[in-house]
Amino acid sequence: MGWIMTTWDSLPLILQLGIKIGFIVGPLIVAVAYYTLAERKVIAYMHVRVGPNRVGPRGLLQPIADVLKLMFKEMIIPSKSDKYLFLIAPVLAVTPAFAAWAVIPFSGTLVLADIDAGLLYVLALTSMSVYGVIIAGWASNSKYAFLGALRSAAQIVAYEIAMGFALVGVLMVAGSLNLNTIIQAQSGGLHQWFFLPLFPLFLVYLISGVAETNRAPFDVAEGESEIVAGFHVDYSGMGFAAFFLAEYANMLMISALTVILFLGGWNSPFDFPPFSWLPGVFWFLAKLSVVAFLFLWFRATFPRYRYDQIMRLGWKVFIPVTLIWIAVIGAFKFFTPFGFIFS
Amino acid sequence: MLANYLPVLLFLIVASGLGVVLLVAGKLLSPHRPNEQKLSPYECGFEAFEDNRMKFDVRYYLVAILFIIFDLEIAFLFPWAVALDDIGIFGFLAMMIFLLVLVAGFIYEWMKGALEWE
Amino acid sequence: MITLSHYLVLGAILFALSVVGIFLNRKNLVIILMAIELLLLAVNMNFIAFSYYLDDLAGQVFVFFILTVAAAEAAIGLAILIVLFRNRRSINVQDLDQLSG
Amino acid sequence: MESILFYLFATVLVVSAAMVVTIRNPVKAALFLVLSFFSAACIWMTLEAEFLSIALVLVYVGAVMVLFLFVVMMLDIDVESMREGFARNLPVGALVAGVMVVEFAVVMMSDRFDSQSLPRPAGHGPDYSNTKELGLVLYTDYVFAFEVAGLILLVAIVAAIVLTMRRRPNTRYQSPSEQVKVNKSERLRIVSMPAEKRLDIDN
Repeated sequence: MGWIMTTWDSLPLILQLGIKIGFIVGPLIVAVAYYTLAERKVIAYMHVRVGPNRVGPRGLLQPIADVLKLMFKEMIIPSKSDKYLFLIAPVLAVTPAFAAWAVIPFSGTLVLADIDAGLLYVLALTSMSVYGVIIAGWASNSKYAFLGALRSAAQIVAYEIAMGFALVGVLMVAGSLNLNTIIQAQSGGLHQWFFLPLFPLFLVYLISGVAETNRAPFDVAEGESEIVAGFHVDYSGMGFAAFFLAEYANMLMISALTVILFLGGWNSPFDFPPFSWLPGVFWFLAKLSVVAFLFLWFRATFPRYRYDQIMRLGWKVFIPVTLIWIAVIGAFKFFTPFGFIFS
Repeated sequence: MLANYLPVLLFLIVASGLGVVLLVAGKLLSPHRPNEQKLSPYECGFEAFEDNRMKFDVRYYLVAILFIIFDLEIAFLFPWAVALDDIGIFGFLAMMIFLLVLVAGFIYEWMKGALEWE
Repeated sequence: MITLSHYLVLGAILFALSVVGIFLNRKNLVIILMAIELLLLAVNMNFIAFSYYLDDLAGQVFVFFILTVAAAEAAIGLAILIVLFRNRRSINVQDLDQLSG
Repeated sequence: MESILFYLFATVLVVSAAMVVTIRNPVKAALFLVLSFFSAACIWMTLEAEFLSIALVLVYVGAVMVLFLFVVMMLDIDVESMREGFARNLPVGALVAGVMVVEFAVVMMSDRFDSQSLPRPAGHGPDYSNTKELGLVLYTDYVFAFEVAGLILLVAIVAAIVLTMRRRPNTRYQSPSEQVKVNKSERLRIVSMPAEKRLDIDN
């Protein structure tokens, strides 16, 4: 084993970081691919169907077949589109969806960049994901695409505010923007996790996360019954695949953040054996899978919201709820003896 | 402090590189047989009716404008929440006054119907 | 070695570029608003650089307020622009002469 | 390392800023402005203004430029008429810019700011929290300015609504929730009518 460590230490820093990044991005792409399979299987079983079962044993090779298919499909660039922007848009969609994983702590020590302003960085990247959508919609020069992009942008924007306010609540309790510090503040078992004292914010964050990623029941931006497929209607082949990748990577990222901020991150739910024997990575991934499963469950269960209902929920319900809860947390902290609930 | 951000910068480069690689791979591997019908913008098989830069509901602008204001509010709340334990009741009350002013604006929006979406 | 002068000159170049931008695009209100944002960015660059080299957080606080005011300015500026476009079908600065006597 | 990063970001910043003011298409100008904000944020990060750097991306790239893009994408602006005089003024403009930069540079390259009199600080340790330090002064020493900023934001909200909200009196709005909630009794009226007499065709 010793020689591995010495070789590792002798590598230049950039190369070390590059390898670490590869170990995050590689599994992430595989996870995204199998998440799409999981989605189809889960929804199929909920509909009492079988789902994909032809490619490989039990359909397990289906994502690979999908990738190969998309790779060999022609990439059509519509004649009236703006060529450069049309090609830049998928890149702009993928970049923030993946770059946010740089600061996600998989366990107490397993984090690529332990930056102080981790949460702020994630929020800033989330706000950049709107560019892929707007530019795709505009560059396609098609009415469906543009309409879908506008709807999607207005929706993302509305829910981002609710999301930001919900994060403020977490910060007030944890007292730090660093994701690892936030997780450490939740150590000690299930009852210490933030979803209990911050329950309204937890719900707001989870639902806003679904809306941010344009998933069902908030998927009016795609709205295949009205505007065909929304902002990426004119994309085909790998252009489409990039948007697909970005959407699912974003869902996994929102799940990871929900786990970190409200469900204790890599902490085990009970602070005694055998639970505390299991490594933090296991708990993190297990919780992440549960939240990611919720996304699929929502899609199978809920009918699509109407657009005016979506906007009302974002502006008129979530923003007041989060603002009131922020005031409640502060008031409890400073004016009542029950401040310990929020610390 | 800065050393912490080097991996972030690299990750940003790798992530955008990933997007470029995807597109380049698609471009290299896929066939390229354009024709006029295929390249026309999608409009359910019709010829495109009119220009796409149509007039849009002013609400989209209004939502974007209100978003700017609220985003700034969030930007002000972040350092406050982090420093809350040190700035104490004074800091808390300062922020409550700030929020009260903005809630007044929020109520104004609500009453004016700027948040309705018909 | 990057000294304070480097940042200040960078700020100066940005400032000059945006002033010239206003000068060249003096009919296009949108570009003028963008150039103003760039102008304020140049000023902020100087503040941040001074704040770092003098180790004084006041510069950063000031930048925060400039960002706030500039964002509010952009919001109102664009609102005016939308109203102007709705009434005049143009965003040419020369059409903004209704108030002249 | 710092020099490389500085020159890299500074070049991107200056080039994209130049594109903002010269490019023909306003949508692309807005996108170049996004790029210049982003590279400015990177430069601020090298100056340890961690919070402001990310806040610049959050507020400007994430919000202000989205509004700019909405506006330039949706208004169909006659670009050509806007650009008359552009080529004519370009030499003068370039001259003015050059003179300005030279004048600034003469002042700013003075030895007051060089590495002897103001050496680059060593930088803070990994535990330094720029956000927290900012929070500690912002809500105590600068509390008055902070409240005034709140008032400015209030003014912006009110102004935006007053300027852009307009209910056209003769436009008919749809209220989907009322449509959904409608009862049979509101839409359907059952009237009892006497049965019609049979027409005798033979007559």
